Amino acid sequence: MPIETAPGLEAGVLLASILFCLGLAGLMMRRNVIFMLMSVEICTNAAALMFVVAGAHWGNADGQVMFIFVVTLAAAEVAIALALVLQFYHRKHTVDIDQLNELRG
Amino acid sequence: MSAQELLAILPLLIISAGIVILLLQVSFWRGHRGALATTILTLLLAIISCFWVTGNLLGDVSSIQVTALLLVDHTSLFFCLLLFLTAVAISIMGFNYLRLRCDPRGVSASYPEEFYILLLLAMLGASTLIFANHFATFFLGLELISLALYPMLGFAVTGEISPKSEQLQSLESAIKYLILSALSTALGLFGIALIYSASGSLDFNAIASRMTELSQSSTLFATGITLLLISVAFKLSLVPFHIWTPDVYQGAPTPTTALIATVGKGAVIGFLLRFFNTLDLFGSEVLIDMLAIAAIASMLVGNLLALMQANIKRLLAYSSISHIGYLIVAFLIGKSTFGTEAVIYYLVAYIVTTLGGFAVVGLVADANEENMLSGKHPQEFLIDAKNPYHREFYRGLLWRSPWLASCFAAMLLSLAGIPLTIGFIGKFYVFTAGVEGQMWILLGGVVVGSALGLFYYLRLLLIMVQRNETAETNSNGTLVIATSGQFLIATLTGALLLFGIFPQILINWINAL
Amino acid sequence: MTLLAIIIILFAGGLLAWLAERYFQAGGRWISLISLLFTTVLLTNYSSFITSTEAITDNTWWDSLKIPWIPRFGIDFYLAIDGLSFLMLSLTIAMGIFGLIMTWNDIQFRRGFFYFNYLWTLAGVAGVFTAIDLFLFFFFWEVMLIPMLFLIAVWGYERRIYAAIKFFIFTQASSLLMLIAIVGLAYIHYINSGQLTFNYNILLEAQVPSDIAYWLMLGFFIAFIVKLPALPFHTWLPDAHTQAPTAGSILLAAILLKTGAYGLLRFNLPLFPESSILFAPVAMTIGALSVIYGAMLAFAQNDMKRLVAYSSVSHMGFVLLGLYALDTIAIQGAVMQMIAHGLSTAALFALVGALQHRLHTRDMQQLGGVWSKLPKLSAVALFFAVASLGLPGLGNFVAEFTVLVGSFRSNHWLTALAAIGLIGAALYALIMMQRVFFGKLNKRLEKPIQESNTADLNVRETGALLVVAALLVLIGLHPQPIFNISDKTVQMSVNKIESALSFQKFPPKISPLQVHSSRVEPTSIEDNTP
Amino acid sequence: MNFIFYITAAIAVAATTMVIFHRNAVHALLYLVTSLLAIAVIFYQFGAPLAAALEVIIYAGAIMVLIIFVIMMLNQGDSTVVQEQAWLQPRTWIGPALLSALLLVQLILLVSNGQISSTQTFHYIGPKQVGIALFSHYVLAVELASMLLLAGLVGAFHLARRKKINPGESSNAN
Amino acid sequence: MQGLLAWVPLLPLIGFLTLVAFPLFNRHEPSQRTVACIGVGSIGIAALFTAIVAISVFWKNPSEIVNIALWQWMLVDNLELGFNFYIDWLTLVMLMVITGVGFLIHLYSVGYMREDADFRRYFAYLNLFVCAMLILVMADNLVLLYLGWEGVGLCSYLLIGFWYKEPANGAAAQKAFIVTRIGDTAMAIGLFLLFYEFSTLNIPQLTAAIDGPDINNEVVTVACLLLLGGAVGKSAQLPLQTWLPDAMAGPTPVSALIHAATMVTAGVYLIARMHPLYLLSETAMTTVAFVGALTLLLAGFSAIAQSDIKRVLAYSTISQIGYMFLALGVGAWSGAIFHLITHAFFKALLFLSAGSVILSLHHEQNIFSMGGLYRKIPLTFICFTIGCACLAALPFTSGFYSKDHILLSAWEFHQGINILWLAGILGALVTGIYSFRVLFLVFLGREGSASSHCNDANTPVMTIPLCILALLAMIGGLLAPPLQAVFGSRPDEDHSAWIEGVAIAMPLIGLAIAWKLFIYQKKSGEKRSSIMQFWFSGWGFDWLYEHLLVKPFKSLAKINHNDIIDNLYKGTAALSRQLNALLSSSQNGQVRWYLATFAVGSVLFLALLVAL
Repeated sequence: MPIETAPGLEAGVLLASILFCLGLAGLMMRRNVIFMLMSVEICTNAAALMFVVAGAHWGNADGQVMFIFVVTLAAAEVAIALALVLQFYHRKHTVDIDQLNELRG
Repeated sequence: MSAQELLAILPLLIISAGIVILLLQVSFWRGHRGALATTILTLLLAIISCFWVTGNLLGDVSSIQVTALLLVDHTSLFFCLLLFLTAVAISIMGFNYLRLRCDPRGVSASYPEEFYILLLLAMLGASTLIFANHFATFFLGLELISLALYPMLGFAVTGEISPKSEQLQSLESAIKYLILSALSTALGLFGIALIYSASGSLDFNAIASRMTELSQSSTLFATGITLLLISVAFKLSLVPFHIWTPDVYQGAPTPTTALIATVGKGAVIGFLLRFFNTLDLFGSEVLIDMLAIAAIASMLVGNLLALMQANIKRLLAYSSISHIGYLIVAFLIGKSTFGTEAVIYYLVAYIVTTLGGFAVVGLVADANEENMLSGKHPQEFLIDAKNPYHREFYRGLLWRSPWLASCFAAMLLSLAGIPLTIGFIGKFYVFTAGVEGQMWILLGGVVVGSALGLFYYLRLLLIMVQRNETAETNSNGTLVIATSGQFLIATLTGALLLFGIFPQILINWINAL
Repeated sequence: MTLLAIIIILFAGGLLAWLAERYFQAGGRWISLISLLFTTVLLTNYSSFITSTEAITDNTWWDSLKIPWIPRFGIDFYLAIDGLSFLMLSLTIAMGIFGLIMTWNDIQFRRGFFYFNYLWTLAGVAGVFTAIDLFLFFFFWEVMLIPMLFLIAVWGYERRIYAAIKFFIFTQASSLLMLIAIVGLAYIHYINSGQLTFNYNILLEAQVPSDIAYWLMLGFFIAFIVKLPALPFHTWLPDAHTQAPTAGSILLAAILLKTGAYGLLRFNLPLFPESSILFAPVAMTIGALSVIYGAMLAFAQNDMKRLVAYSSVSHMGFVLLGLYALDTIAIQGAVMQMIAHGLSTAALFALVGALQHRLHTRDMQQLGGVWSKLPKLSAVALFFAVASLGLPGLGNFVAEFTVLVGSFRSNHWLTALAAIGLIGAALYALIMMQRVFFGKLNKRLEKPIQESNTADLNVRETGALLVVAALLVLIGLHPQPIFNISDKTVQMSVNKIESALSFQKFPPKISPLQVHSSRVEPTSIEDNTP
Repeated sequence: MNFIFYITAAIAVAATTMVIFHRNAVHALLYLVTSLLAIAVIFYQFGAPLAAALEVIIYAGAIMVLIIFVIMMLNQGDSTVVQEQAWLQPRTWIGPALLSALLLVQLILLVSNGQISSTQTFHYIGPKQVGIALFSHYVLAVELASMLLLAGLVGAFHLARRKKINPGESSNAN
Repeated sequence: MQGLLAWVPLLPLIGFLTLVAFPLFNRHEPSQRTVACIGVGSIGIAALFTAIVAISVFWKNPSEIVNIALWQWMLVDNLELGFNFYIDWLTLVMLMVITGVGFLIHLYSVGYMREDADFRRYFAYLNLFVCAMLILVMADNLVLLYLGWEGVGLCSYLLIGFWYKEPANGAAAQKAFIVTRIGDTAMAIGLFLLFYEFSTLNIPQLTAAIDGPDINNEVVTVACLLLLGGAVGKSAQLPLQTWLPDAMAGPTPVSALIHAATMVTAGVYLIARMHPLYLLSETAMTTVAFVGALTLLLAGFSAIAQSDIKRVLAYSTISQIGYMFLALGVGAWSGAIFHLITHAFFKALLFLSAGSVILSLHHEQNIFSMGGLYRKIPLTFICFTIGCACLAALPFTSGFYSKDHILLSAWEFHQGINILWLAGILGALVTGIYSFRVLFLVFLGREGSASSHCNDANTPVMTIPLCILALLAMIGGLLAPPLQAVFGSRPDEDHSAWIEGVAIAMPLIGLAIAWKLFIYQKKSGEKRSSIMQFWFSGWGFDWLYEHLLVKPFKSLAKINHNDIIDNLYKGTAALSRQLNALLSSSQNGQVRWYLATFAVGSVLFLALLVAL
């Protein structure tokens, strides 16, 4: 069932790109690990958005299926990430990612 | 999905079943040895099933398509076999590592058994990735490896038995890898989405059928491929996406390091071979140029970084960067069977050697740890010579533990590509491939890189044969390595020498499978 | 089979020596000596070829052994021996025995491992001199380096690690270029003929487009002149020589350097005659400059071993000059120089080693007036110093003279330049004699001499040195047998070059298209093995 | 319809910008939820109601809540805002922002070069179609996704665990 | 009978080997008597053999040529060299001089060296020298000649530096070897050129080859000049003469044998041997003549200024060899050889006498410390006087005949007064001055500081050779060898009497001047006028070479002591280390930086895509 007058694929791609880049920017500029995780989610979400838009464009379900997988991944990843963040906070009593620089050189 | 299709993915099924069984086993009866046994059994069964599936691939049936998602063929089965064998080795390394650091009774809340579950999960991901013929399975396989790796990298965090510094480093490596890998995944996903936008399909075959149209019509597709390539390059730690490698390798428990360095890369290479072959991307000059630049940069930067490195795990990490660079040279000649053969041979060489290297490093550290736990030596990490991951710890090792040191020397020589070792034959393949492709600049890069590489391999090698100048350093004493570890190292060294001196055996296998 | 047996005995002897250390300390050197003597006995199998060089059939090789090794690449384990190989092999074993005897008591630390490395170096070199499959050649080329590396790095002097790594990186990096060239040659032959092989005999006939051949030739050339060593790749040599233990220096100088020269003669000239002709002026210039430069630097040194090392650079420059004169006499001279230099320099290193063993220094500023205390050693040193400066009647003279006579026919000025090196040789040899052996006894030496009750050369050392001296005299006065033995190999190279020259003069008509089709069409190396 | 798309897109971008620049974690998270809701609306517009629903339920619902949970567990107090202020100086964010902008420009350049016209029609793909695809075509992938979740579970289980008897350390961990 | 000739060089060699190998079989040093027997005996027998052959074979037939082929030395391509001997009258003359004079000097050495601990080493070297010298003169090809040529150079080096504990001796020895080596190298290049041109280095073949029709004269000239380079080096002629005065650091019998009688005349022999070649090139001949003329004058003047008795003799040797070169240059081949022989006699006599003086004065060599010694060592005085007379070519001495021959040839060469002849005449005057100067200063006049403790150190083994040599020096003029077969005979011409007169008068004038100037000279000698100082330093050649060649070379060597080329590699290594440091600093452990590099990498890859 085609939907009329929907915004173009290009618009979707643009939006996803903008969101992705915002996520990337957030990832690079925030020192708080929680914020970084949020930024990662923004990036992942941007990719997910692309899938759905492209799926709609081509009219097949693959896009949404991939969306579901991406969401699954995001959930599992966040679970592990948060567990690590907790351990990090317990040991270092900070959420500053810059404190995590013992390994270098 | 027919029975034939199901049987074709028997290795996957066996691994999955193994995971479930192990999960149940652990929930009812925790036991380190038991978990190890189940793991190894699962892996062995999977290996046997690989052979069995190969046996089915006779005559005109050279590959079996399992739904649209997976494709089983000779090359991928060989990769599977290789990685499963690697997993067996890693589980042995893991056993020795966990034996000392996890409390079997769980008093300090560190159970070793999860390691094996995660290992099998990673193997499932790896084999999925290898069989992948569809972006969904590619993505799931890749992420399965990553998700299993995060906790494995941070495995030492829980429990208080492992040394404090190890715990923190493990945590750090896990967080670093997680954040960077998540970004790379997102980028890769974005790339896949772009490819999907351009082609309307996630199936490699379907995309391949539209290739000519796609590559001419839009840059959307090319952008997607590039982003995907970046993501893959990250996993392969090609320069400039290599930067996580040393930190993660250093901080992680050594078996995990071995896993990430071998399985993590081997599976991706396997995927890349299939992906490039199916989509016939070797014709795309831009991609080839990108890979070539990344390869040269990897060889040079990897070796330059390793030059003055004193921490052996970091050193191996840097060297693995450069080795993947060499491998890409063989990869670039692409389509021909020779290219594939060269890539596989080099990969085998790389895996055997890297595994051996990390096995020695890990087992030496374990032996040292055991000495410390039994109170033979006080815990002093401040002195380099007391840090089991530091170069100085290996000073005069040949005189203290001749066999161990000889094996390690063989590994180092193999890494440096010296004859009598498998690394030499691998390098020979790279050179032959480079000559065949007439990629002189890349070959120049290989030569320069190898020359740089010699410096640090040799320095480590020569430190092992140095006489002890002072009695102080002598106190490290003899290192006694667990029997399973000895067996592992001996096997790897044996393979390294066997395939180095009689490469035809391995070549026959590669071509037969 | 004899060839294989020689190599296997050396490898096995090395392993045995290592293992024997556990049971009895002195086992290693006896096992080494026995293995070496055994190989000597095996070598006498070929005596019939020496005496009747003319009578053999047109088969170039005296003996060969071919076992398939890696059929995938058409690589065989293919050993063969001809006159040149025989000479080099004899030199290898002779100098192996010499080094062993001269340093009989020198090694205290981990003797077994030392002799393991010692024999493995020799085995590798023996392989290099007999391998006829290019891949196998490269294989041995590398194999000989590792034990040498250990010899330097474990038993060397102060800066051993630095020297060992430098030595290894130089030779290894350059040999990778050779590997590329070898593969390139085999690949081009494969494209042309569809047969993938690394067999030297077959590759001799390979048709290589001339500009590609030039690059391939350069690949070989660089690998070989690094080993030789010639300007500007010589700088590893002084360090390696200086830091190596005496036995290591002997092996390095007497044998390992020769592999480079051997490679040039065996591979570079016959495989790429046209390119060699084109390249000859450059190579000769390098050779002549090496002669002069090496001599000058030898003169400037304070370290005795460094002096001898730089003299090697100078001497090997003659080899390069002679080989690339592309003239029978000059090439024969180069072969002779390989042998003569092997003998004289090995003895000099042995003497420096003996001196250092007794006086604990090899710095010439700390030495002086040794003659009065160690007259025998000094007299022998005088002999070899004089040999090294090319005194007629000794082997080096015959070699240098024939090289120069021959090269003069191809290039007057470069030869004249190289001849100036003869003055340089006199300078450094005499300055060494003057600073070390003549003059008043250095005050710094009085203490060590009194303390250690320093003895002059003992019977073992004297015997070994005198045998080498006698050999040098023999070569100097009656070099003809050696010329005869190597004649066939040299003729083969020269014939190749001459036919290439005549080809250049009267080129067959080739359409311009063919001439420029130097970029070969890529073809994949398919697996043809069953 | 396009109008609504642009509005929601603008909201999503604005909310996301707020996320990355906001100093209070909880506020930022709320902005993120806003952004996700806006994207859900876009999904709906593109004829993907299932995706829209999942976006709201799983992303905005489950994942964000998980993060809020952790923020609360860490319970760093008001000092965090000040700290974030100190961490987020223009000096630190200008570089990453420029870099991201550069990437964006490149992406736009490459993507808008494409030949895909903006007037193309879109198709409605309902939950049914997705469900059929999931359990026919993608059944193996679904199984693998379950393994993915298992990995997440095992990993989180292992990593989050702490010493049982731990009198010295903070008790708010569990 | 001819086979005996092969033993002639072999005997000294055996002597040498026996002496050298002695400690191998015997723990103790051999007694002096044994050593002397071996050392002197071997030469003695060689001399005997030479005499036998000379009388039995050559006496009867002056154009006799003996070829002795020992073994094939080298046969490569067309380079064919045998270890063969070629003996004609020229060789025979040399053989007799070498073995004869050599034997006498060996004998003398037994006495002279009797107190030296290194007796055995001395005789070993000396025997080796004789062997090499014999090979030099007997060689039938130029390479074998070169063998002997270098061999004598080596022995000269060893014997000059015989007393090695004195660093100055070593330096002198080194100088001698290296300076001659420069000449030798020129000669070697000459050999290469000859081989290149004629495809043979065999002397008879070579002389046969140059009879051919199309001979490239330029090549011959260059080859001759290169050979001359060798001759000049070995015979201490300009410009390579500087080593000989310093070579006097060796024991005096050595100076007599090597640096007066035999080795230094090898250059003369070489040119005489190669005379067919030189005849083809006028340039070469002229060069030889002028080198000789110039050298004889320069060295003669230098001799006047010397204060060391041996240095005087050394300069006189240079000067006399200059005469021989002059003779060669004007084509008076037999004249040159004749002078060579007589010079060998009288110069050996002079040196041995000087040696006896030195020994008697306990190694005092400064002539200003001597004086009035004729009473204390009369025999030596007589011998020395005879020697000086010969040297100055007083009439009826052997030197007179030979020198006269040379002067006449020089006169003939250009048919009249010419520079060469004038130089010879002036040289004769100078010779007279310096030879009598040293005679007067040493033996006559007031006693010097060292004269007081003079003991006659002569033993019979020393006096016998002295006497024989004195006799030979007196009658040597009658022994003109029949060399026509070798050089071809030239018609004798009548000369105006005044030429002879001038030749006779010059030494006498010299004698008078010497008497006038030196007989009552104060025994200081330390203060010299600037011209004397200049002469004393040998016309500043040493200074010139020191600053022109030695110092630049040394400083160059010193600058490049650490091998500049190595810096290339050191630089590469340093660069690698720098890059390593740079790259390592990129691995700073900061996650946000890592993310940034990731972004940069992505940007770069995409940029590649955009660009392509």
